Amino acid sequence: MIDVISSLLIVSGLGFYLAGSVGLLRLPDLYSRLHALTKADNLGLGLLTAGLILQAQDLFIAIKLTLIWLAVLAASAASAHLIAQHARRRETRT
Amino acid sequence: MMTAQWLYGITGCLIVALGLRTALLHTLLLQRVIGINIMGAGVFLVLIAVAYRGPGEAPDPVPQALVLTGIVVAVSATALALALARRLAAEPDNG
Amino acid sequence: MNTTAVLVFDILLVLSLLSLAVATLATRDAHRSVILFMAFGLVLALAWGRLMAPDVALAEAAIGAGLSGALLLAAVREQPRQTLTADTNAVHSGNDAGLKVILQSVATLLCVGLAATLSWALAHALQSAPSNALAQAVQENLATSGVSNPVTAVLLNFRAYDTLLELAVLLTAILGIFALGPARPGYRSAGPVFDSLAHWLVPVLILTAGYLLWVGAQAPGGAFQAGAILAAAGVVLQLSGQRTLGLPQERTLHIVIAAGVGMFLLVGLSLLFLGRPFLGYPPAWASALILLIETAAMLAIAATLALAFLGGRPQSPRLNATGEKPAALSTGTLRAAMHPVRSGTDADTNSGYRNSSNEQKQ
Amino acid sequence: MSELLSVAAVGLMLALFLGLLRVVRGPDAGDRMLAAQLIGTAGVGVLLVLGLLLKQTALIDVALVLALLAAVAAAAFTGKQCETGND
Repeated sequence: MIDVISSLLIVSGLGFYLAGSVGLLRLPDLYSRLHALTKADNLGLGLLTAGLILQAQDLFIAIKLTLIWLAVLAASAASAHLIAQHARRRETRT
Repeated sequence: MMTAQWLYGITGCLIVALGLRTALLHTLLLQRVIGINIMGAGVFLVLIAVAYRGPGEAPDPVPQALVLTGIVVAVSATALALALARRLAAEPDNG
Repeated sequence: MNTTAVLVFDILLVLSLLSLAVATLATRDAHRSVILFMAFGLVLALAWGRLMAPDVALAEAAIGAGLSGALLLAAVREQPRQTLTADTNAVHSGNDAGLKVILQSVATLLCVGLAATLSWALAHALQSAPSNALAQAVQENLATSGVSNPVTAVLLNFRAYDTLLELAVLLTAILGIFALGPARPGYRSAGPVFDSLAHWLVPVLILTAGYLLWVGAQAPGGAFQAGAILAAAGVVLQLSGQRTLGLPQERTLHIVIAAGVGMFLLVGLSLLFLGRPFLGYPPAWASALILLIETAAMLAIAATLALAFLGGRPQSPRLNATGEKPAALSTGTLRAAMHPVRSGTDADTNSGYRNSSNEQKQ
Repeated sequence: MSELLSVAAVGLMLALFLGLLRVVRGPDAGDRMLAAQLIGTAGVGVLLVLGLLLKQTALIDVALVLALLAAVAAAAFTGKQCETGND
């Protein structure tokens, strides 16, 4: 049972990852790419870590996986903002 | 199992050649520094491929320690090279 | 484990590495090249993980994907693109086009030859039965080395000389950087989001460094990885407008930079004095001595790499004391500092002087 | 289960590879940096899966370091130097 849930989580996480990549490639400009990427990516990693936590028998590993997800969440929110800000600065300058 | 060794090892050889070519021929100073860095990465790849013993097997720790040393030396050499480039650009004759 | 899946994975990884290497080297835009190089470092860290080298992967993730990218970005950003990057052209422009083509093809041929020779050596190494003599020697002596992570055992016990000399290389590099000129101008905060990022990132980096240093005895980790991550914390502090990187000043700083080599020599010479071979730890003390050396080495590596990010000798606090905010040194002032005599003739330098003296008055 | 994990590793690697195309293609520095962030997150995923697949728990630490240093890289990318003045 746990295996099934975990597999489902991992597969759906993978789906979000691929959606993010396709979005990054197909969307027309930086700002829309930003939006596709950061949403899909965080959710993808979230679902993936959730699936992996069910697999890991170790509590310590489970805690570490959660921490990694939280770190990526905070970091990518901030860096997406910073990249957008950077692009905007350059746009207004020219 | 040993295909992995070949795959990564040959890639390392190619990357060494690519990096060296840039380090020798490129006209931009910064690109040369990056070229040397990439060449180093190729060497590391060869060494780690040789140390690899297959999945689940303990790899040879000696080349791994060598590569670890190499990475840190490479970054300090890069920093020195960048400082040299900066000084070079600040010289009025070259700036 | 599915062998086809593993093969596909390997091929994708190798292709990523090769295409990133080509793209990094082919572009003529330095800024683009640096970003591609950072991506290359990231993928390389995955390759180390795949090839069962987690110690190396940790160092690559910290240095290849982060620190050297930051160093290169700072170098690119500092000056208008042409000045830093153009002009090794002068070397080539004297020759006519024909000679240039010959030179290029000779160099390319040389590189192809090198790749072929390397591949031949690799084939030789892989086809002969893997010589496990060294690996076995490590395995047999691991119990007396004081640590249970074989890579740490090699670095800090069996081949401690190498590591001592590596730290000496780091020390030489930072002294060279100091000798080349003053540090580049500092940064100012890029807004509240940046600040809040720095607020949690710096403590987490420091905590991670401590964890990796401690865990290095039994599991992948150790002084190099920890030092690099600590240096990354220093870089973030510097980017958010802290001039001092949270480092001590002047004399204490010099002690920290020399701490790695110093602690190594101290331990080695004391052992020599006690009648042991140089750096031949007594098994009972080995793990404590290794931890001692690693802690000093971590601090030295972190200070060295963080200072390397400054790109020169840190300004003495006297310079900053006159202005209310950290003195903004333009490239002009850098030149002026380097050529006090010639500065009068150079219009660019003059304006640099004026700018900075205006700032001091305000 | 390890079947699924190895397929997941390949899928993540594919996502990473697609991101690479954007890094190489650009066109803007921001686009490249954004794609480098994607490579970072995909890399974290790959390392976590590999860690379980190869039974190397240390790769989880590598993933943590990679995630943190990707943030450092983004900070270095956007850092403002004093001399660039008032923009």
